[in-house]
Amino acid sequence: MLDFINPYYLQIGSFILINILLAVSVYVPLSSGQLSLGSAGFMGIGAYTSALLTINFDLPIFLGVLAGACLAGILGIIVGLPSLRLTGVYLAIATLGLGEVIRVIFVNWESLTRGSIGLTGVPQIGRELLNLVRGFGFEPSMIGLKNNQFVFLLVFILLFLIVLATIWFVVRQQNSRVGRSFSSIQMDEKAAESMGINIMYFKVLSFAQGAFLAGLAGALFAHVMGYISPSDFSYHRAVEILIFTVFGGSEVIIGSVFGAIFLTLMPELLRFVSEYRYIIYGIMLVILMAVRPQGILDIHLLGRFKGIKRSKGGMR
Amino acid sequence: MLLEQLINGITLGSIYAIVALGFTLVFGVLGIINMAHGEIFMVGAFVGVMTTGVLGWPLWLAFAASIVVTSILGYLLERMTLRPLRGKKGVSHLAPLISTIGVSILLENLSHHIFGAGNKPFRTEFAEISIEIGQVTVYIVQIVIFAISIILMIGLSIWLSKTKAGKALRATAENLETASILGVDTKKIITLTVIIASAMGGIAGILVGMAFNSVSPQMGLAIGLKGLAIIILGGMGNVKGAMVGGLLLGLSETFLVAYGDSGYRDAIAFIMIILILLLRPQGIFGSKMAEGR
Amino acid sequence: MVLDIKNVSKNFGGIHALKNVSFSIKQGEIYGLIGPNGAGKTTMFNLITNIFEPSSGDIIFDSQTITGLKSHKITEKGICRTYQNIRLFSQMTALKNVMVGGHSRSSSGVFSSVFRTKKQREEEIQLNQKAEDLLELVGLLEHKDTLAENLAYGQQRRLEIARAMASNPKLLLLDEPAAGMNEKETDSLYDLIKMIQSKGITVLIIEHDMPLVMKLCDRITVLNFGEKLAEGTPTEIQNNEAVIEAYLGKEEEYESA
Amino acid sequence: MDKLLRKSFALCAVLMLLLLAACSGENAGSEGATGEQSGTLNAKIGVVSYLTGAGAAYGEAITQGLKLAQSEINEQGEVNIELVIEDSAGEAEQALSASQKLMSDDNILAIIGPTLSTEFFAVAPEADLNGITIMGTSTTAEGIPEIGDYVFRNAIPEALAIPTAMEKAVERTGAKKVAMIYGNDDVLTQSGFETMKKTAEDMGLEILTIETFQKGQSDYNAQLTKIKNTNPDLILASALYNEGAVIMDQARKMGIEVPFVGGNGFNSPQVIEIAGDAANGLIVATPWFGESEETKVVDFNKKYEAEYGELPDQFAAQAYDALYIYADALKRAGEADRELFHEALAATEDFEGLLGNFSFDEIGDVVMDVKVVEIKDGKFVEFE
Repeated sequence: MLDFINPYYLQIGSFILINILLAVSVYVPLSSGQLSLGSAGFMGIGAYTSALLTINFDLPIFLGVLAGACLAGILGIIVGLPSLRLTGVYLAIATLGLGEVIRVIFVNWESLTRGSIGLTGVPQIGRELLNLVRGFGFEPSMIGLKNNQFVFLLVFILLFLIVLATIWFVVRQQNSRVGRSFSSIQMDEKAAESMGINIMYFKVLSFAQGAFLAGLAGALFAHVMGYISPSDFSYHRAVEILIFTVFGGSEVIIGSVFGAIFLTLMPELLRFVSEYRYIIYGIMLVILMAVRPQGILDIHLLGRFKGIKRSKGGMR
Repeated sequence: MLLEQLINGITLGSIYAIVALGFTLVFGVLGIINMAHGEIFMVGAFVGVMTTGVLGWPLWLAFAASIVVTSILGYLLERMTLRPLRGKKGVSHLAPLISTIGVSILLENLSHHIFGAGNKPFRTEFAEISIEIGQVTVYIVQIVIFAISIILMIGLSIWLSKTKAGKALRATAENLETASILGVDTKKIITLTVIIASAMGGIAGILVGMAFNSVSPQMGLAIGLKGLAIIILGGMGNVKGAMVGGLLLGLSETFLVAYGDSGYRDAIAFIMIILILLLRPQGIFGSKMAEGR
Repeated sequence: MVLDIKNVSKNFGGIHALKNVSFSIKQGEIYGLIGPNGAGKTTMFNLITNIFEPSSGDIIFDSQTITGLKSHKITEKGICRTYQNIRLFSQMTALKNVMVGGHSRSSSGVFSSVFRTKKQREEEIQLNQKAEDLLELVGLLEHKDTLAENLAYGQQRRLEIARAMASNPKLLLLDEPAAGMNEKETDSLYDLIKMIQSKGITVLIIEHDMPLVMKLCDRITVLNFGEKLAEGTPTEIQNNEAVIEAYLGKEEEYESA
Repeated sequence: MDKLLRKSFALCAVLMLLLLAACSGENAGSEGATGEQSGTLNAKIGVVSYLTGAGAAYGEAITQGLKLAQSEINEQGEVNIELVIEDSAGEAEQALSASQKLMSDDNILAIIGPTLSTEFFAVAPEADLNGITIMGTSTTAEGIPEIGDYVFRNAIPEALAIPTAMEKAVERTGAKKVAMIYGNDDVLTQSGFETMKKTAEDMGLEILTIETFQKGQSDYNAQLTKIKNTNPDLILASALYNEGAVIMDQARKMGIEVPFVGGNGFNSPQVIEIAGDAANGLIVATPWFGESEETKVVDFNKKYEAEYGELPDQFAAQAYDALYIYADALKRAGEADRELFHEALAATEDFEGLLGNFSFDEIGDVVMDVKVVEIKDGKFVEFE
């Protein structure tokens, strides 16, 4: 049974969980009608902030991660505020530009980021946790696990809890006054405003939440990988994240979760898929938009799945 | 040095401008940002490489081949990815954006598989001809590129304002429904627009191949993103804006390299658009407010 | 006076959509705004709710100038509207639409929503109750879980009124509520608006259905080419020379509109 | 509503488990026959390589080189090596997952790869921590063997190649002033640039200007015009051959006639393919000189071409040598044991491979002589 705790599976599992966070970071702004192509940039901000703080100032990882996510969130507010004058495609292009600018800064600010060589020796969550529990006199062998099994298991569980908390947060928020405001803005911004909704506030709120989540995912990514470089946060990453959400279903949060799981596992399982992965992605986007623009999962399908009558816009 | 850099900047800027014209035409009529335009441009360049390099065709034939292939691509793009989304209930305005991103990924990676990842040389005798003006060497290709971009801009403006098809096009851009009531065959006009825009991408592709002797699958993304920045800079759907924006970007990139830090070259385009979006969202020549379409 | 329109003008790039228009609405009355297409009626609504700012002039609501206030602030002050071309949140259920309407009369934010504080839960229950009451008022309670886009046309118009009512407006702006309705539906709309009036809510209505306007309104302003042509009770308007002239010959157009 | 969520989440969790279980299926079948039987030493070597995506050509050359070496080694009979090849698609995450897969298989003796330095930086610390020997065959960036005890490479680091090339070039041309250009968004070219700059400073050369370029760029005229106006005696270009060839082409067109000195990434027959005559005057240091007339090189070329229908490049050659180095260490270890193997490998000295005499230094980096070659009349020739 303990053989099942295989570092390889746990590693893939951890990446899936991080990708879920990223997909949700696109989903949240989208739920108020804002398409952000800057998630790779925000992810990079989170990753670099946390990595630099923990490397240079020996900050505990969890503080670093928090700082990274917050900085990304704050940048989200700073960018979100003026971007509100932009709607639809303009916002998408502006955020795409922002992501590129952030990456170029990582490449050029060599004294801080070591440029394209990247940051090595980023403290890894698993090992720090192991040292922590060892401090309490606990050894993995006490429960019959090897050190690295234990480390990967811890990381996986930790990420799982974070993802669970995030989804819980988003769902609760959605089924409330805040969530209703998001979706009303998404459906008809002008009408939403004349219903007394402060568009500015709610748009920045959802945009910044997306940025925060992307930053969080980025910071966790840095501490799982142990090494980051600017090429981890390129335009292709942003598109990949977008595809998680759009493929899985952009109208329901479970769609992001499904998209991230399915599309992360697919190339692992099917080698030939890996070879043609991007070609498949491309074709998939075109077909999806034409046939099923809301993605694989939507509220109707979910309803049918569970035998629940489609009585609620609740998951929206 | 100043003069040489000026020539470099104008050459680069002219190419940017031609790419941006394609973007702006599609946006002007359809209100769609065609994210695949850069990749169509790249395919055009590869057609040039293949016809001149492998098949040994003369340059004018390569131009023709490239225009034909990119026009077909444009037609397919409109037919398979844009038309199914048009007028469909419940399709958000983001759908065409995402759909064309799909096409761009597809074309880029297809080219990887077909042509390989590396740079392909583009050898034509024509690209070797140069003239000396004082200390400065000017290649005929550079002059041709500038001339073509100007001709395309003027031609497009005249075509839009003077000809019947152009007027129909503008009517379509104004309002799809009204135009169709007025008896404009909007379907035909839209298809025509996408085809013309794509063909211009093909022309730009060959020009880049000739000027810089390098064609690779990644160049579509790099130049496509610049073209995008330019139409925001110049004003969406504005022909003059695309031209001026292109030259402006080409010159500022060149002069940043010449007198500043070449590492930030790729960032200028985006810093420019972020600034312009904040200060004057309608672009330099735009008149309409940046409403989401 | 609930609403005072003072010398309001609006230019769109040289075109005068409204020229120096003034009128005032008293508490509790149903006030009509009529005129040919392009007379500037909807523009007037857009100015009151500040979708555009007037080029000149003042709009005073409850003795406060509201010119230049943000749209959502105006809703908070107590003005809410419907749209000529129905703007419901089409993918939301009828109930949710009305609950969104109650936005400005509720307050829970992210924290209280996520942690479901006691206050938040009570607020949700209240809001839900209020929305159901309003749906009942407009006769849509049985459709509360239907997506707005799946409702019939007349039902959508009534849902829009319910949504606007959820913001507890003092002044309700209705933009052609009877458009596309049959006679029976128009009759029940009449009853609905009268009922709204009986709750002490002032109503400003744009409508092309003249019999309905004449029956419903206490007073009327007629706009023509952005200018005020006449003001008065329905009887006065019906007998006004200028109005008759403006409408004559255009009669047919109105019937078909 | 929460109920719906919980159900959906449970569904996803189940889905994930199922898929994971499916992954485990393919693993279960491959038990390694590790151990000695009839005098041959059996060992499984894990390979992580860039096999799909933009740079798949590198990974292909590497695996082809490895497979050729494998069949030769197994034919000789002393050791029998099985290669377990995993794809990294050029992405650090996938490389890490793939190596994790290899490392968690107890039968894997050691690892070769991954291909890119960015991937290697992510994978090597993990291998080092798990006590599994890992060797890069194409990872030339700074700081690779320094990662840990178990980390080696046989790829010539830029720190070895570039100074040699620069010294010889300066010696012949008598250059005093140099201009530099490099790709600043690539780990290889940036690390190559740092070496170049340091060497230039050590050699007392005057650096006139430093220019950068980025991936996907096709216009280098602005940078080159600037360089031209500083009138350098020599241009130091840390570029991959793809961009480097285009840079040379545009430079020659502009009338820049001085030689270029490049790093290892600039060394490819493709340069001549792309730039034609403009490629003349490129000076690079390389462990691999395909035109060499040494018998072992000619033989290798022949065998490789017979097998794969194309001539080998340096990546194939280095990978080929790498497996021989592993086999040699395995023989000396006498047993397919991770620890013994590691010790034996670290002790590699004066190994005579395809590329010449090879040893590891104390941290696991390369000690060998490099050749300096230049392009003359459209051909690579040894630099004199």
